[in-house]
Amino acid sequence: MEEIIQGFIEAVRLIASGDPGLVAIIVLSLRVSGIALLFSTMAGIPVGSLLGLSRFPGRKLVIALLYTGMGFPPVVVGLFVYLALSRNGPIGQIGWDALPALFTPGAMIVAQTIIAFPLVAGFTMAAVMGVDPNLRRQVRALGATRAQTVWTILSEARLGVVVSIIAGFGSIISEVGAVMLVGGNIEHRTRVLTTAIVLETRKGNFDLAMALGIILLALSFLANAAMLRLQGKTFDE
Amino acid sequence: MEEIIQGFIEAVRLIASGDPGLVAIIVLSLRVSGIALLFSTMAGIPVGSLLGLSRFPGRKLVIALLYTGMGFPPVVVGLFVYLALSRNGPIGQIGWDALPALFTPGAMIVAQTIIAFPLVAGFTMAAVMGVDPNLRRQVRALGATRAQTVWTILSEARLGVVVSIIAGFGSIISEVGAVMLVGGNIEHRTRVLTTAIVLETRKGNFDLAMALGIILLALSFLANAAMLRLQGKTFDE
Amino acid sequence: MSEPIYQLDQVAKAYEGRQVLSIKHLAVQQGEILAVVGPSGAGKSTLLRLLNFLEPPSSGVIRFMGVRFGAAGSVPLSLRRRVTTVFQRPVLLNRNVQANVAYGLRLRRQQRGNALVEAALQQVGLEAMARQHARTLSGGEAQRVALARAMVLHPDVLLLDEPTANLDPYNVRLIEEIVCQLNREQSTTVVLVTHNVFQARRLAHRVMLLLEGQLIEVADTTTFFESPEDSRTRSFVCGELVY
Amino acid sequence: MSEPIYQLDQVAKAYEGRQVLSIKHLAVQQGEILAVVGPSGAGKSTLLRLLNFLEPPSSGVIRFMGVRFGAAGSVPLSLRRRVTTVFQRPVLLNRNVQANVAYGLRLRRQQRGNALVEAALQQVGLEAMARQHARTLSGGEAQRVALARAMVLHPDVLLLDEPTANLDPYNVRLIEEIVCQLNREQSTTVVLVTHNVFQARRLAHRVMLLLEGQLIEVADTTTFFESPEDSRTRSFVCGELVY
Amino acid sequence: GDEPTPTAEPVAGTRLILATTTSTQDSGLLDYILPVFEEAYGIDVDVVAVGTGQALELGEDGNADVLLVHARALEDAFMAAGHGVRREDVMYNDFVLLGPADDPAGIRGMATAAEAMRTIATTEAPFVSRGDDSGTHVKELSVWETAGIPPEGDWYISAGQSMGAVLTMADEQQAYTLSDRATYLARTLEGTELEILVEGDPVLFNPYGVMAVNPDKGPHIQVDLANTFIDWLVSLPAQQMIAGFGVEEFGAPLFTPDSTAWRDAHGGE
Ligand SMILES: Nc1ncnc2c1ncn2[C@@H]1O[C@H](COP(=O)(O)OP(=O)(O)OP(=O)(O)O)[C@@H](O)[C@H]1O
Ligand SMILES: Nc1ncnc2c1ncn2[C@@H]1O[C@H](COP(=O)(O)OP(=O)(O)OP(=O)(O)O)[C@@H](O)[C@H]1O
Ligand SMILES: [Mg+2]
Ligand SMILES: [Mg+2]
Repeated sequence: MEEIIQGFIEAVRLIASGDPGLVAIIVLSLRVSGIALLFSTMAGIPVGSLLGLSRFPGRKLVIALLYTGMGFPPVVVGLFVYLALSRNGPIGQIGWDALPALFTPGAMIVAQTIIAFPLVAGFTMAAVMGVDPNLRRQVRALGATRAQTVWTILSEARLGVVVSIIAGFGSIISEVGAVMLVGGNIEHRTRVLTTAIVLETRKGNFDLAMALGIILLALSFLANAAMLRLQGKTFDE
Repeated sequence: MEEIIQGFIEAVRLIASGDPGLVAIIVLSLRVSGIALLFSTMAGIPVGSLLGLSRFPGRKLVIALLYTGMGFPPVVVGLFVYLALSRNGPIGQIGWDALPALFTPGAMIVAQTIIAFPLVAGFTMAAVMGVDPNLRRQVRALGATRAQTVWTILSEARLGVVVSIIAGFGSIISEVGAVMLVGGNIEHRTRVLTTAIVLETRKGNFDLAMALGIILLALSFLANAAMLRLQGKTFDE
Repeated sequence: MSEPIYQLDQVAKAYEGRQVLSIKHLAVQQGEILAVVGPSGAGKSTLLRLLNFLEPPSSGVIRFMGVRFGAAGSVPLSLRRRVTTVFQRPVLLNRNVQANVAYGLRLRRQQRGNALVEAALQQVGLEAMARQHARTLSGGEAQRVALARAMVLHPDVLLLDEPTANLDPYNVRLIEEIVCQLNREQSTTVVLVTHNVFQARRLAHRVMLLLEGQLIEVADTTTFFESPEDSRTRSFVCGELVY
Repeated sequence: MSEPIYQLDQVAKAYEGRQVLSIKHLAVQQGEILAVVGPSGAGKSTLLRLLNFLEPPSSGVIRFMGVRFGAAGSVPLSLRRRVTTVFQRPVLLNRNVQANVAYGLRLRRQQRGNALVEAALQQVGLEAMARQHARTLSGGEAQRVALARAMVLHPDVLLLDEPTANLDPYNVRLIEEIVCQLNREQSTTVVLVTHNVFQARRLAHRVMLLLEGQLIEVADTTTFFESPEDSRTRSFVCGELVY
Repeated sequence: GDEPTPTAEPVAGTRLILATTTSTQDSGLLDYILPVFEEAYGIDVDVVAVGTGQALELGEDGNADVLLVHARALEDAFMAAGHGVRREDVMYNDFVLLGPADDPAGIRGMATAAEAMRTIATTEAPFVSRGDDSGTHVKELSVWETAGIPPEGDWYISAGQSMGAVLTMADEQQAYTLSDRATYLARTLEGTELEILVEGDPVLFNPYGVMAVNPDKGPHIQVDLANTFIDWLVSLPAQQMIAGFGVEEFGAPLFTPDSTAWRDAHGGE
């Protein structure tokens, strides 16, 4: 326990010091995971809604794949992205400038987007399927377009949808295997909280690692509290 | 892409070879994650139901903590478990034999249980909250005990509950940071698929790593398909 | 007459500060059919929720078979299981019809449930639909399944919240006959909420009027309809003329 | 008489192989009130779902204002928005009353929605409940909110599925007056499903009888009740006597 | 001696990707010397610290410009395959055989690593191996071979992890292990209970080399910067810094400079 307490003290000290290196790491963590979350939400919510609300051949297979995607090891995602973006890989060879290069935040965003997507889509699907099917009918009868219907159903299922986003965020802000591989944990450039934790653990600096872990948890607690606040009254129902 | 294709070929070759080392790794992966999932389901479903169905002071805080737990970096969980079970740690010092030692599958199960728990509990909560509150009333009016009421609501929310278990499974079968730390990736003893993947990646054997990743995905696809089959008709509704 | 099965004293229920029910005194007799009438929002469904112990009263005491149920109270399971409700809006489980009707029996781990279920479905005219999924039923079918599900439990007290609201004349008559028969043969106590004053007149031994949560008058059926004491009862009874 | 607003030809609907509706021919006239009666499970609600384009018929064609709606078809939004339904079982959004009533207007991005919503709530007697959460409404209150939500859209066709099933005599009269007024002043076409033959008689210009999905008879109200052609109509009308 | 003056012009704001083994980063060496280079040349060095095999793979894939590793045989193979255009010796440190203070196998002070490891094997005292094909692992295997013992059995723990993790494990398990001195010394600051039991055997020599990746791999390869970096790294001032690194903290240097220039300058010693 001593080391955990030590970690707490260290965490407070670190934050109080306002060390610019630490601030940069925090900002990068939030930026990378925030953007990745945005992308995977933008893709995952429509896909989840589609799977939840439509019936088409092959749907079950897609669902099973999505569920499997929830267990996609981040390292393997990282490896895929690495091989794809690698300079002698298929995309890297095109040399197209708009594409993210390895060892840049862009590559990390790509990997994290892929990791968060199945969680967001899968849970959105489950949430949407939990909405009374009669509601859909009623909403259409009131003149909703297809898009408006989906929007209303999502808003009825907002608790589940918000949880899906929270889970997606949780899965990437805490992820290390993929960002380590495609980001490279380069100081001042691609070092995020989790890779910093791994580095410090490797160095045997357990209290510093613990301190960074505590900071990470505090950040995600704040992010979740903010989301709960946005989600509003849903919790009192 | 070449390496990805190479990975596929390698994966097929590996499986066909029936290499006993590989089989042992697969069996251990499934055993550790299976047991951890069992524990976290046994804890997570009751906790999720309680949070979804009862109102008590501090509930919102518990929910926010649970959500934060979804973003608990596995490495940090690993670190906690490591420090707790360490020779010099509070539990390690007791030297109680029933407790799992570091670098054993037992320690890995402890870490994975902690990792999967918030996902299972959080999604169960969301699923249960999505059930029509009038149903609860109706079920009680038909003479259900407290436990029977909860059971019925869980069975109405079974889609969401199954997804919560699938997500829990996905989060731990693919997890690497914590099992690496507390398990030690010891050959023949605590090496599981994910740690083997990391090892091969570090060695630069990207195609072998990819092959192991593909095997891992295939396994979790099969596990999910089995769960979907158990869950039965829910998908056609 | 024997002890009343329910005895309510100074019972009030408020939601978010708004008092929606307030009954100074009411006794429900063992074996009677008591009809509850009153306009929309009068508190009728709320009263049934209290009588089925689903919510505690905000204040006051309900005595059921001598056992108190107050603001902080709860009622033992064995007693609770003597009462059941068919809600205004049928809530069916996401299973087929047979499983819905068997549900209460399964909760009580009763043997020979299947025969009972089949008989109940036959009574409400739905034996052919046993395997249909509950979600696909028509409004009236759902209402009859909910009734069968309650009946099959042979409760001492049956609380019915507008059980024929969604039914056609033929089925209304069917249900009414079932209720009368239960009351007659098994001396089931019935509290029947209905907006249909004809139905109250046909079935009830006594009728009570709720207005904005207040018990205005409770009297035996003939008195209630023909020589009510309260002028508001008289005008409510006249409202029936729209039928 | 002008073109009929709806024209149904050889329309059938089957679920899982069971045919629940089968109508050879039916025309609904612009501006009329057509009552649909029939026993539970006859297919009345199914008919309304087809008329609101919520499900396509399994076979046959529905023509609405001249536009075809067949097994594979869909109807343009602008046309679809001329029709709305108040379902048998009111489905309210998980919001407050005001937001529920405003919902359809918001879909259409209509200005001055608030005034319309307030007026509609006043008409159904719920102006005091605008801020209450829809989930906590009583059965009759929910039904009136659902009606207000439809009314406020001023549809050309209003499909009502037992809109007064959960209401007391006073409110029944209120709703019936609103329906008549809409029909009279805005010449709204109304298709009214009701199990209450008195109500059909009071409101409808024409009445039709469905039995097991078959259209047995459709005739103007007096003929239907006093000199029906089909013997089954006669016996159904006699069934009314239970009221 | 005459110090070679670096000639390449500083290229402002340019990235040089250095793939290296974790030991150089984890020991703190790079944090110590790189800022000086970056300051002097205006070049940003991005350090990607990974396993030896992965570092070489990064070079082979053209995802790094310069490599700093310790695995002589693999380095030679890398050059022979044409993946690199230049290789220079940089420095060396040495491996040490570590174990718990009470030394259950009784190897303390043995003269050769092979003898000590044979003793460990015969007493079946736990031994933690890197097991990851790293330079350290390769060295360990060669010692086993010299000792004539195949490392197998319950006592032999193949961890497949980085040096830091292996040290943590050995400490926790009261086991023996082979480590590079730099990582071990850095770890003593964190209170490891492992002690050096055998050192100084010439077979435990651990040379580091630097290689520039072949610019054929693509126009993005910063071969000029890589050469600038290599020139600097083997130059006397840089070598001097390497010699000084760790003296303050541990009382002895962690790495011994060993570039050609350094050897020339200190040839007699
Ligand atoms: N949970 C709640 N929160 C706030 N108000 C409530 C709640 N439940 C019921 N009410 C209000 O209490 C009043 C009585 O409701 P109740 O359901 O008992 O009426 P009712 O007599 O059954 O009416 P109806 O005939 O329309 O079903 C209504 O005005 C309703 O809006
Ligand atoms: N999705 C469905 N799958 C299978 N059967 C269905 C489905 N929907 C409706 N039915 C059946 O079709 C028949 C007609 O249903 P409908 O809801 O139209 O009846 P209704 O005339 O409105 O009856 P009620 O007066 O009881 O509401 C019913 O027997 C019902 O069980
Ligand atoms: Mg009610
Ligand atoms: Mg119907």
